[in-house]
Amino acid sequence: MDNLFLLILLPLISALILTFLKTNAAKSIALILSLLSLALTIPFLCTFDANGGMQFEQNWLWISSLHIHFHIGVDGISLPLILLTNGLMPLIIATTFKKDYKGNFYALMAFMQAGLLLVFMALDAFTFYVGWEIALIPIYFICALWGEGDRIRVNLKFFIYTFLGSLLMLIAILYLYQQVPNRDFEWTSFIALDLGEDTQRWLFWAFFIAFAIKIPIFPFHTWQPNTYTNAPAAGTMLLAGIMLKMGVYGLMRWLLPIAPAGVALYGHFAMILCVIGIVYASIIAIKQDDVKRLIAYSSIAHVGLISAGVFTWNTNGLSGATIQMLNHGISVMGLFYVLDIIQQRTQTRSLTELGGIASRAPRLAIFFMIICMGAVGLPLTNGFIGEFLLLKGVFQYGFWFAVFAGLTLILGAVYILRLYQKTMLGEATERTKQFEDVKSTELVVLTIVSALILYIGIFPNFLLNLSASSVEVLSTFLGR
Amino acid sequence: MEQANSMPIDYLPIFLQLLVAVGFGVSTIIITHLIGPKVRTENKLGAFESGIEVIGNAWQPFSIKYFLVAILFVIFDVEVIFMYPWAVNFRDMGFQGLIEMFIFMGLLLLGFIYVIKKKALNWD
Amino acid sequence: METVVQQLQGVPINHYLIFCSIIFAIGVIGVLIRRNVIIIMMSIELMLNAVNLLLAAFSVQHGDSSGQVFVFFIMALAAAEVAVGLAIIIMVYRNTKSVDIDSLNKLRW
Amino acid sequence: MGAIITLSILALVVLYLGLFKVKSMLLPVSILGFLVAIGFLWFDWNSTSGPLYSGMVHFDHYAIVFSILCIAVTLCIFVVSKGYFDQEGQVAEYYSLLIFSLTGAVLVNSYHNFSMLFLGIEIMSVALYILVGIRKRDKASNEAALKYFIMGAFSTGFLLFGIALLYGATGSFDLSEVKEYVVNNPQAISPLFYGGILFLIVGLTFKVGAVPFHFWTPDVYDGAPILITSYMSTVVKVASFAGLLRLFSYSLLPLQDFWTPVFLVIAILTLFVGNISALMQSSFKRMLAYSSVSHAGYMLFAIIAVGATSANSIFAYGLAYSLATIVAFTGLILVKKTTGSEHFEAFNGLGKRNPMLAFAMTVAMLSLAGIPLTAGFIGKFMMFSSVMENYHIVLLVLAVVNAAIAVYYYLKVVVAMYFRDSEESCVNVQWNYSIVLFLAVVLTIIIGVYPDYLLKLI
Amino acid sequence: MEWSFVIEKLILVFIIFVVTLLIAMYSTLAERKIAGFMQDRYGPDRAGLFGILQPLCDGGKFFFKEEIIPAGAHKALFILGPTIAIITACISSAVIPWGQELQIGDRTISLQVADVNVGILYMFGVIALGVYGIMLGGWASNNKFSLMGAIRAASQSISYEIAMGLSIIALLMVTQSLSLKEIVAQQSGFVNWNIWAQPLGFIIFMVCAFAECNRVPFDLPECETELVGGYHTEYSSMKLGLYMFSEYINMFVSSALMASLYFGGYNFPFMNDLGLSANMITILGVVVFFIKILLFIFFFMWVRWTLPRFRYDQLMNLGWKMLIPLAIANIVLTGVFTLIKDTYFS
Repeated sequence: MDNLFLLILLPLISALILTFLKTNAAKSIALILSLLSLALTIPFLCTFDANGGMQFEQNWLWISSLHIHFHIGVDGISLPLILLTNGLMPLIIATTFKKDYKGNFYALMAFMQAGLLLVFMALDAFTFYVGWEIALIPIYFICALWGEGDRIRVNLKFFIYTFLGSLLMLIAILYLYQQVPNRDFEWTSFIALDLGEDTQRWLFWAFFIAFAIKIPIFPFHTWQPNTYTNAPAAGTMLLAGIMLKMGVYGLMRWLLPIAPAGVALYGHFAMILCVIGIVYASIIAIKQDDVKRLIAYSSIAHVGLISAGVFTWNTNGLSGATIQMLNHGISVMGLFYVLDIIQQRTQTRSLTELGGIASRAPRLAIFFMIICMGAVGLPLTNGFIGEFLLLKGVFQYGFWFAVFAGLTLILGAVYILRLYQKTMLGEATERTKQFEDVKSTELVVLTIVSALILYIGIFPNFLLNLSASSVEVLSTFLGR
Repeated sequence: MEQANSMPIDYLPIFLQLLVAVGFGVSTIIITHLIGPKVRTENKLGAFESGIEVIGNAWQPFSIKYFLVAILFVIFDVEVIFMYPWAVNFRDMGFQGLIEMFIFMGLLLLGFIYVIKKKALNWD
Repeated sequence: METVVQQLQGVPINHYLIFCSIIFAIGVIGVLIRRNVIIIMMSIELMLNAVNLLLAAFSVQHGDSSGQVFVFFIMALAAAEVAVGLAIIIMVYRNTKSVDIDSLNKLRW
Repeated sequence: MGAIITLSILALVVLYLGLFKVKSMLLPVSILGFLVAIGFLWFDWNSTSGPLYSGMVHFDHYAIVFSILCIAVTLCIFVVSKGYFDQEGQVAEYYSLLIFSLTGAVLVNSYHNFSMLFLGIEIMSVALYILVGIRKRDKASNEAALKYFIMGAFSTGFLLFGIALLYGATGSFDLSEVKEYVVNNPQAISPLFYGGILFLIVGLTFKVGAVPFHFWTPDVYDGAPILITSYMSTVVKVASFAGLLRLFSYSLLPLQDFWTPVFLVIAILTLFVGNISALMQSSFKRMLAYSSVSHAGYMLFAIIAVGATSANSIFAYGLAYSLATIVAFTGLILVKKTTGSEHFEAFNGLGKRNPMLAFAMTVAMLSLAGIPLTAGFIGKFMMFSSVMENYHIVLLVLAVVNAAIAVYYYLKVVVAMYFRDSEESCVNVQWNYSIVLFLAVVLTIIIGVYPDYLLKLI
Repeated sequence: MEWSFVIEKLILVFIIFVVTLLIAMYSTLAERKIAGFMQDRYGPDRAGLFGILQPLCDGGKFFFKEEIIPAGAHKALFILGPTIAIITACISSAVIPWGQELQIGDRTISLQVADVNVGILYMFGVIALGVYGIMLGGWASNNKFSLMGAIRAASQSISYEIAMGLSIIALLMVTQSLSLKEIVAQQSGFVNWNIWAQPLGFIIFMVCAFAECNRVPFDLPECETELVGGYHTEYSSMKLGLYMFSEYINMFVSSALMASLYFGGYNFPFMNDLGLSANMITILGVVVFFIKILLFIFFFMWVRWTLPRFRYDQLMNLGWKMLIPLAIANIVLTGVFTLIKDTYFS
């Protein structure tokens, strides 16, 4: 069962099946299929040997005239993300049980899952690019078809933004392809290249912009708040929970090893952007009234920190980023889910119209509390270990960076607590009077999310071990 | 072919004849203009329509058939041009040349039959 | 007289070239600035004939008959083009009662 | 060569079938003829000895592949056209002219002598002048025909002047001899030759509809009947590019330094003008017209970066583009039948009115936009990679910006289909449309996923 | 090549020009005389003996009549029309070989104005230009009859030009030359006349020649009963005269052409067996040539007073549906026979 390709094939097959399902059974079938995916992931997790190298590699010649291979494999950096993808999928599907989505919705999700997995596994730049693009299409449709508000314009902007970025990346990939002596798109060939500093400069920008748009790093973030706000809840969870990790992963997998000199030159600048993003997004988040927007901006801030961790390029920063990607995925998914529950019951997202839910729905309040703690990064939650490592890394990089990046903790606490207080505590409003507590699937999902948050918070070593050696390997590329 | 190439000089006499012809044409017109009487009246200068009041202008569309003939002429005449060089040399080309030209003429004929069948040349 | 003849026979190729270019340019300018479709078509014919002349001149210069054969091709296709073109112009005229190119403005963005 | 003869005879046969009022036979006979022609080409594959007929045509792999593409695309258009022209009353003429035009296209693909290039282009276009104006009462169609005619004839003049100048410099119309001339006198190339190249470029870019000689394209594409437009934007465009590439990659290759900059400028202009104009259209048909201009820009990349792979890349691009365009136009025909409009709004709610058609259109649009797993991506990828080979990075960046712009207007269709509602009734799709749509979509995806065989063809 | 050559050619041109005009003038008289003869009456006989001065009187009248240019006409084209008609008529005879060479002193004088190797093409080119004269005149008049006549004339002449060209091609296949001098020289004696090789071609050619000259039975462009005066309805004075002149000149040139293409031109039977001097043969040849021409002119007139006029559709049908297929058949037959003869019987 160590066939990685199966992991990609399964979502594709489920997408095909789900497309033609018009009944309510689609939900359950989608859930079962996604659980199957998750189950298939477990063997890899068990047999994974954390030695820093690529494992379970599969390599087929795809387009022989261009020496393009279908080459996939995992290492300690990608495995957590695969775990995240396959793990969040069933949860996200479960969150939609109360909505009347048809099979096509889940087909798009499954299709996207395949794209995401391809991105996280690809060891051939062409394969990577293909995955990168095909993950984009379904989410575009999900957000634009089932979204609300000015969804068409907003999503078009999102699509074109990311598409433009990825095309820049394509240029860089093509350039690298021309540099490889025997002309292939292999990751190993790319990182083995000895590129001049001038080349690495523009290569850095080509890759960086592509990834920065996806992450999003300030100032490439403008598409993000609107898209998150207007997307359906599941779409937002996909976007924030999994998709933006594509960008961070891209930074680690492709940008750092290929253009180390570029990173050395401009990494500083990128760091500054990240930190600006953190502070800027946090401050805006504090001012938000719309809860979804609030979380959207918080996401920018958090991801800014993760990216900053990547650009520190030390073991702490990198392993922090690796683990925090997973954690952020879980927490933000949980946050959006809770907000979705609130929105469904109260028909509003405005903080001013909410309040006093805790008294009506104590279970929800508890779950929300746990998730919020995870998001803020309090000890014993998953966020803590990640943010601690990240800040440590940033501190190693530079004191003032750490000071500003550290603001994220404080500001984060401010807006998350404000969020919690405004929604759960205080007097109940018109809209929250009849608030029902969570039950059935909601309960299950929230329980799982909270459990994960706590479990990782308490036993982070499992994840850290998974990625440690790969991070070591990655950090050796510096200064090459 | 044994015949010599024509030199530009061979065309000089034609030019001379052209000069004479132009001279004749132009001079007669000028002379009549000078010696003829000139008594202009409105009726004399009007268009002749057998005494009936002239309606409108003669420069207006006429039957499409004439255009059709003109267009067909252009095509067929140009195809005929292709035959001149062949006709002069066809003995040297022998049967192969003959058959090739027959194919050409066959195509021409096919077009021709098409035109006739389409009743493009029917005047009614 | 002698000199005239010699000059006639010995016209350098450049003269043909310049002459044909001028005719061609007249044709091009005609197409670009005239508004009457018929005159535009005549200008196009002028362009083609400039090419014909040029080909014939080159053909003589190279002592190679293929240039003249090409002229035949051009003539034949020019005829076909004129035939089709005239048909189109008539068709347009019947619908719009005009052969002025400015009156054709249905398709504009 | 068998293909050209077959097609010529086929055109006549079809014409005469119409004359003798056996309309039901038109389509089967044409399709049979196409298959025979393709068969001839197929069997020529291994016997490509050299130029035939005293060097007039050369059916090398390049020519065969492009010819088959042209014929196959025309075949699709024929299948779709069943019933489309019935109200015109001159179906046979329509078919016959299309086949004649196709013959010209095949000639352009396979020429080895300038006279054949000229003849091919003319046969191709003269038949189209008529086809564009085949709706005699429709003013737009009339006007398009007139514009196409004038522009076509005008550009022919330039083409011919270029050919004449090349002839003046080299003394031959044969591609091989022109090449020999260039190779043998690298120092002493006559200025006539350079002038000739420039004129040729002008003439041919007119034909392919590249900026600044594109201004006829939108009007003509818009005014012509949809099927003719689809023919023009697929077969004619691909064949013209095949001809262009053949000339520049074979005969004029050594003078690359001279003409590359010219094409570079043309390509950049074409991309921007085509895309930005397409962006502003409200008519789907007109948008496709401008987008075809911009696609011409991408296809010019293969000529700018002429090399071993350019033939393959232009073929891949042409194929992908043709498939997508056929789907797009077929969709437009179907939609126009129910709504009577060619605007984007006509597609409103198509996702509900006919999901399969909407899916096909989506695939086509994504392919045109160059999204992975569609053929269009492979085409764009090949183009980009060939340009990258010569390190025209600036060009590539501009191209990328354009690709992003293009996404916007292609997605406009998708947006209309899925995200907007409409009260219009369902769209019925007859079997002939279904076949073509199905084939084109499946091929688009297959090529997008596994283009390996395709890219090794030439 | 000296000035004497130019002077010699000028003299020749002048002589031919005068002869042409004379023949044209007297054709008008002949026409009426023959009409008289056919209808059993006298024809004009007041001016001079047998009316021999009649053409001069007519000509004089033309000169002294008032010249009218209608108010609605296009002035420049109105004048250009007859001018072109007469010019093309006059220059078409330039390539016809009137006779062999004359030997005067040590000078050899060719009785052909210009010996160009594409003589036949020249003829056709010039004849085709003739239609411009009619078309311009008819159009410029701004008269519906004129326009109608002009269009008819144009349609008719271009229609018959195709058949004419095709019939000539068959002839060329026999002669293998485009030079009229060469063609005539080939027909020395009597049995070599092309009429024996190309009877069908000749008939087609002749019919077409009738049509090209707008002669009865093909005189639709100017049929009085339908179109008043046809394309020259609005013309008066010498401009009308020029049209008429050009018409008769055309007839003369057509006759000359037919005589040289099919009836041996200046050749006559036994011309080399009579033991005459070269100059004598030449002069006799010229005389014989003119006799042939005059016979053709007579034939033209004979037909005019014998046959009724065609209807327009009949005319077009004859041209397109009869003569063109016939001419093509003629080419095919000629080609096959010639090649069979060349391959198996030589």
